[in-house]
Amino acid sequence: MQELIQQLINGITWGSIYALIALGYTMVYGVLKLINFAHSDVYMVGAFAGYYSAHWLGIAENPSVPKAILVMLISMIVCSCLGVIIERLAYKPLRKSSRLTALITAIGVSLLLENGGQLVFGADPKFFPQLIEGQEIWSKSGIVISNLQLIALIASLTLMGILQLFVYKTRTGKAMRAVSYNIQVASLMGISTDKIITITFAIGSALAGAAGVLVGLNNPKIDPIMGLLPGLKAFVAAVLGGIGNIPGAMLGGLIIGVAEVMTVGYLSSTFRDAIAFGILIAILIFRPAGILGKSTTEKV
Amino acid sequence: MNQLKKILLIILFLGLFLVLDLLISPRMNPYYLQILIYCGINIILAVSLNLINGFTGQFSIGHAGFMAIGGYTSAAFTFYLGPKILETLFLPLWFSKPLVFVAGLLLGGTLAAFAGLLVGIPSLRLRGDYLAIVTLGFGEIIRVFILNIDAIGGARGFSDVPKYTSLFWVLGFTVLTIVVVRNLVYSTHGRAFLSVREDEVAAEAMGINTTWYKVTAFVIGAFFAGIAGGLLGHYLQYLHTNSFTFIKSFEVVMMVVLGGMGSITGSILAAVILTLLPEVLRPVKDYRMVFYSILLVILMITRPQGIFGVREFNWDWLKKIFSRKKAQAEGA
Amino acid sequence: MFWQRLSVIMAAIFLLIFGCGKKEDVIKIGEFGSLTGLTATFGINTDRGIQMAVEKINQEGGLLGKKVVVIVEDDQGKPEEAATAVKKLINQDKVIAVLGEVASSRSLAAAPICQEAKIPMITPSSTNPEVTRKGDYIFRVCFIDPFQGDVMARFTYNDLKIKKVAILRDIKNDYSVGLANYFAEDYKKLGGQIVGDESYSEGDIDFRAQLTNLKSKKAEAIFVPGYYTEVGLLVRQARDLGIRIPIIGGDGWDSPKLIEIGGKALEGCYYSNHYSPDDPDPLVQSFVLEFKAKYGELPDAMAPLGYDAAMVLFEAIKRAGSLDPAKVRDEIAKTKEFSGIAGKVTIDSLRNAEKPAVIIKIENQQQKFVKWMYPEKKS
Amino acid sequence: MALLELKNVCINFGGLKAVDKFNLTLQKGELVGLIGPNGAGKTTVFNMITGVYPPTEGEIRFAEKRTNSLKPYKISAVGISRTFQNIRLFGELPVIDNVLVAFHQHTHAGLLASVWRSKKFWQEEQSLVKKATGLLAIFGLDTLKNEISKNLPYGQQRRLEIARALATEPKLLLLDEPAAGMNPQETAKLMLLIKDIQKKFDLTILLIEHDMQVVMGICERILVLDYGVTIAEGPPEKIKKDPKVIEAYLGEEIH
Amino acid sequence: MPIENNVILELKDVDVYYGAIQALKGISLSIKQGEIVTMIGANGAGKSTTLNTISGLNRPKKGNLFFKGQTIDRTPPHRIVELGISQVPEGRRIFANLSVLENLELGAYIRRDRHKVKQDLEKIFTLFPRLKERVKQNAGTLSGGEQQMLSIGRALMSNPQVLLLDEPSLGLAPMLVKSIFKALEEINREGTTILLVEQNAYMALNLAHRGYVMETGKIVLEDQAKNLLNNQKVKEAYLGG
Repeated sequence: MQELIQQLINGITWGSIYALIALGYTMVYGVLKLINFAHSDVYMVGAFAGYYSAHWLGIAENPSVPKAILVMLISMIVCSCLGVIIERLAYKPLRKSSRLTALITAIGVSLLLENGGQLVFGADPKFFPQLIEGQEIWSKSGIVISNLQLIALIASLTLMGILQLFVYKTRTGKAMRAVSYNIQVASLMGISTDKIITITFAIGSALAGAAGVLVGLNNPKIDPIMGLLPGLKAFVAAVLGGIGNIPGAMLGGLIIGVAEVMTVGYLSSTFRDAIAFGILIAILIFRPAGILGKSTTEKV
Repeated sequence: MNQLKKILLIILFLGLFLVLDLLISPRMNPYYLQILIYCGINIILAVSLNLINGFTGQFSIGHAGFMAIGGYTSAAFTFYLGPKILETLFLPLWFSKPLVFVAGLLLGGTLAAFAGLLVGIPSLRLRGDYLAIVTLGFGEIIRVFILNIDAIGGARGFSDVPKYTSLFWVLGFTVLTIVVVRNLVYSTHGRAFLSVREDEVAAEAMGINTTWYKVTAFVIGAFFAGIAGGLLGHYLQYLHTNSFTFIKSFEVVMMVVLGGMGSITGSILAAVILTLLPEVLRPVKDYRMVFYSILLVILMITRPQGIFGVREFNWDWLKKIFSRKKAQAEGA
Repeated sequence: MFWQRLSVIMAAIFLLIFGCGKKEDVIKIGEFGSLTGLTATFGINTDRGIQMAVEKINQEGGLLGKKVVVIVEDDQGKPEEAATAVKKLINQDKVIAVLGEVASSRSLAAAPICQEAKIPMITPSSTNPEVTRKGDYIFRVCFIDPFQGDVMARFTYNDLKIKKVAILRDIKNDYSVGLANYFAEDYKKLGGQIVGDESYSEGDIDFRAQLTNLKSKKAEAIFVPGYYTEVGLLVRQARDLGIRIPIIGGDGWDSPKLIEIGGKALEGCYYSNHYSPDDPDPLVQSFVLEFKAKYGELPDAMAPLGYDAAMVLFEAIKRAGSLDPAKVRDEIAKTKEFSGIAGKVTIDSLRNAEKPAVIIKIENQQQKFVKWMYPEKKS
Repeated sequence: MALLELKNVCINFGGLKAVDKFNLTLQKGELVGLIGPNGAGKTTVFNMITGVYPPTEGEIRFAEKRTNSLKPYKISAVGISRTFQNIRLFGELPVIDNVLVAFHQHTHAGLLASVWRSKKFWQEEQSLVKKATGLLAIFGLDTLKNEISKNLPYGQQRRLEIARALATEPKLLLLDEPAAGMNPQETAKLMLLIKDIQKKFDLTILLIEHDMQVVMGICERILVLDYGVTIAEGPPEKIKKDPKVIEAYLGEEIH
Repeated sequence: MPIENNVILELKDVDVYYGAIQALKGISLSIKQGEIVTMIGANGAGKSTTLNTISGLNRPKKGNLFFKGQTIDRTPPHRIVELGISQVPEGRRIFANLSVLENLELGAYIRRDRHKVKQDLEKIFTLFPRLKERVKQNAGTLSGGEQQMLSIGRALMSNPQVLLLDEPSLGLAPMLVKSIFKALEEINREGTTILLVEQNAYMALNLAHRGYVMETGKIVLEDQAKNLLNNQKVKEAYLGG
């Protein structure tokens, strides 16, 4: 029993990271209908931004919580700049092209970031500085929860909450929803759609940056291709929850995280990478719009 | 053209390939030969994927999975059953070995086609990106399963696969793939594939069983991907799941998109370009893959419809371009 | 417009290729490795070792009066790319010998090509026994999985007196799977008990699920035959979950990164290795110092093995007094008691390196030499 | 004998009743108009007849056979063909291929025969092209047969859609706003054409149209639909005067 | 361009293409301040294309557009709204996943004068009282007529000088159409210029001051609305003979 609870805790921690990355996917997809494959590499850059900023600022040597937050903010800023640059240089020229073209371009950008990352950061894994000392905050009858796990969950829930508020309460958020509903009609409201798309990329990428730092805190090994598989699974999580849906992405991420951990725990780790896709296929066949997504029928 | 002439033509071509093989293979720099063979394999992959993505308008990024199934199945056949068959068949080896090889390839292709059927079924309900992600997932699941089968090497990889692939076979199957896909596309069935791409609802209303055609596209595409896998395995004499990651699938999709969705000649050209590009870029060393990805992005931005768009390369077209240039030159 | 631009790029690339092809009287050695891709770190570190060997030999005046040039090709960690790289090295660059790869999967794709071309190939660190079975031109300078598995089994059972071990292997890695199998086999033969067998995949960063499972198995130690890229993190997470038993592993652990990532969590862990960086042997010490001066960090296991592979080849060329691949091959096969950085290398009849393993314990975040283990003649 | 019969057909979209208890009987050889304001459910009726949306309730019979749950391509096979309100041609394909696609139900070449390009295949292919060209000629499109269909002007696209629908060799043809986007001259020509093909191909036609000139001019009988409910039915003369129709659709008064 | 007799919006010889298809062939029209102008014509005649070109969604290949004498042929859609042209798109196109209030707020996206926005909101609620009752409701759950009201209200929230309407009667019961047209009349009375695209030619011409008749991308007739109502050709083609 305690094993099950422990696995559940492990899964939720892991899933909250997926959820954060999934949020970025879901936002960009919601607005542009583009699977931004480069998003997973933005997450990688986020981890490295955290790594370097922590070292430059000397935070790595004497950590504290406010400093950790500072590092996270820096990483989020770096990532949003990167996201905006990617959008401007690679995706904007393709706004009117087919979605497949945009997708291939996204893959190209992703490859570029991965290979460029190997050149710039080096191919070997780096140790992410422990900005917050890891501690057990709960240890009873074999169940252990560390403060870092809790931080990952709280941070991602908080960021999701802020995002939800932003999207539902602010003027820009409303504009964002309008653009995602119909880009043309949104422009008829006087919304500068290009600006909104830029903001979307900035926010989505910032969340990926936060995810990068959170991963670094929990699993302090970072390398230039760390984004590859988590990125893919995060997209799966976004689809699972219902793409374009913020709580959906969160839910999808948590489900994938828990499912993976349970698969490893009770089945076999070899199926870890298969389970996410397995769930996805099952969900899409029975509920193509995802768990929280609304299905739409095509008009004939 | 009557049947006899057609058969003669085929024999003629096979003879030509054989002569080419015997003539070229021993003389050619083996490095170039290998690139040539990779080009052939990639052409098979790109053209067969084009049937799914370009002509039928489905969106698959799981081609590497089909390739893996074909590669592993045919290798398992020639490795485990091959020797036994060779023993029991009282035929000269020069005859029975190719027989075993072709049997293996066809078996691999068939199993891949069966996987294609399985993957094709979700395509009935899913469209676009969703389908893409599902095919990608299928590809990864296939890889994970192969990793768990010890008899075909699992994580160690499948070594000691007999070396059957030669230029002859690669040429033969490349041409076969091109001919089959081309002939299919320019037939009543091809128009059905295209109509599914253009407008599913209208196609269905015009009496096209879109379901059947979508699944068929997957099955045929997967079959040839399986053959390509078999050719690769019997060339390298070694198979490892690392050769069949989703990155390989991406590469094939890139070939199709770069060449132009729905252009066979485009796919062929793009397959050759994308096979050569990393080789050409070898001198830049560490920057190789960086250049490769930058070039890819630039290509997509400057020519989003692919090199050929939906058109096929043909001489009239070339003539037109040249005459236009000439006219321009004369005008200037 | 587009085609013009493309042709300019193509022309530039062509110039690059042919412009560099100046003829010089040098000895060309080929190297292929994963300089990019998932396992780039291994390829890069091997390359560093090889480059140091080449530098050293050229400082000493080269071989047979000629300078040695090593041509490096990247295989992106893909078997089929490895095959292309080796084909190119042999046929395009006309190298007389090939060094590489770390991963057995790539070595296995390349070995038949070298064998067919009759060009000697030395793999620095492919431990799968299958590799050298590909033919008489294929060698290795590391020990093979069965030996290392046997060493760790014996050490765990006899020296640590541990009778119950759980295994956690990297399922996507042939090295790890092989080593785990050989370890389990020998350990059971000795009388030990394998109480759990879990796995992870190369590139994973979360191992809590497997560890949570193993925790309940009442093992006295966990055998993790993986690479340091995962092990450091894995051990850390084990400690987070309250697993305090020793964790043991193989040569894949060897890297300064291991301790950087694993930190205090690694206290009391053991692994087998080819050498120990704090081996007082001046050869080792000068290598470590030189490496650090050149690359700014301590070498991992890949670097010394790359260095050794190159050195074994150079020695063989020296002895052969010729660049004829066949003669070089014969001399490589005759290598005896070659003092490498990673232990004394003797090439046996199966073209594998016979060499002892060293057991290292991690104490106060330092690697500490424990003992040498020698091959045991098996019946 | 009734060719097509719809009995109390209903369909719901997310709780909204788009068509409610719709009844329709078409005799063989009739030309019937279906009119009503936009959004009244006319196209939905077409979609139910052609199997795009199966009705939630009620029954559809074609030539005495129940077709409720048949897939669209099967319905096409039993002899119902249609055009679309917002033109759904195979835009990237040449004009002639659009027609050739629609012959599909009547082709016999298997996959293998197509690949092998047997003699039979070529013969069939040639006869299909001939047939298609002939069909296009009726619509004055034969000279444009190699044009990419999306590049045709609106009016020609509409006509091509009808030609394509005819290629399936239907007994019943459903035309969804065939005159939309045409100028009055074109519309007049189209009316003649519709009459013409009805005779030539022995068709029964059900027609949705906004252009009253067309509807009143060629339809023998008219059904008026509003909010998914039939509000009037009868010959054009009667419909023109029906107060309910005037209120719902034609405008308060007719000058 | 000088502003001649208070022309607020002018199109001169505008050509628009969709790919290879020419949708507009030399369209010229002008609308004076305070007018209600209607464009009638069959589906596909180019009426919506004309509106979308004015709104900046389509770029003319040839010709010019002027708003208060200023060229706007290269102005992006959101700038056009800021200039004071607002469109009620065909098929209502309300943001179905947003609430009624949010839809209206988005209409006022460009405005910073919060106080005035609030007043305008109240104005719209007096114009369409039905909307006030459903202010918190998801716009997707509204009936067709309510959605149309919302769509018009949303466009008015940007406080436009010119209001473009694309088939506001589409799919609406006659009663509702009547009340919407009444609202349009009122909107116009308060000073907003209206360009109305309609299929319900009878109602449109009754409301408008002037009208244009479009056929296959061209303007074939232009006259006072009353004259058009009595024009025999128009009667035959669009008024049900």
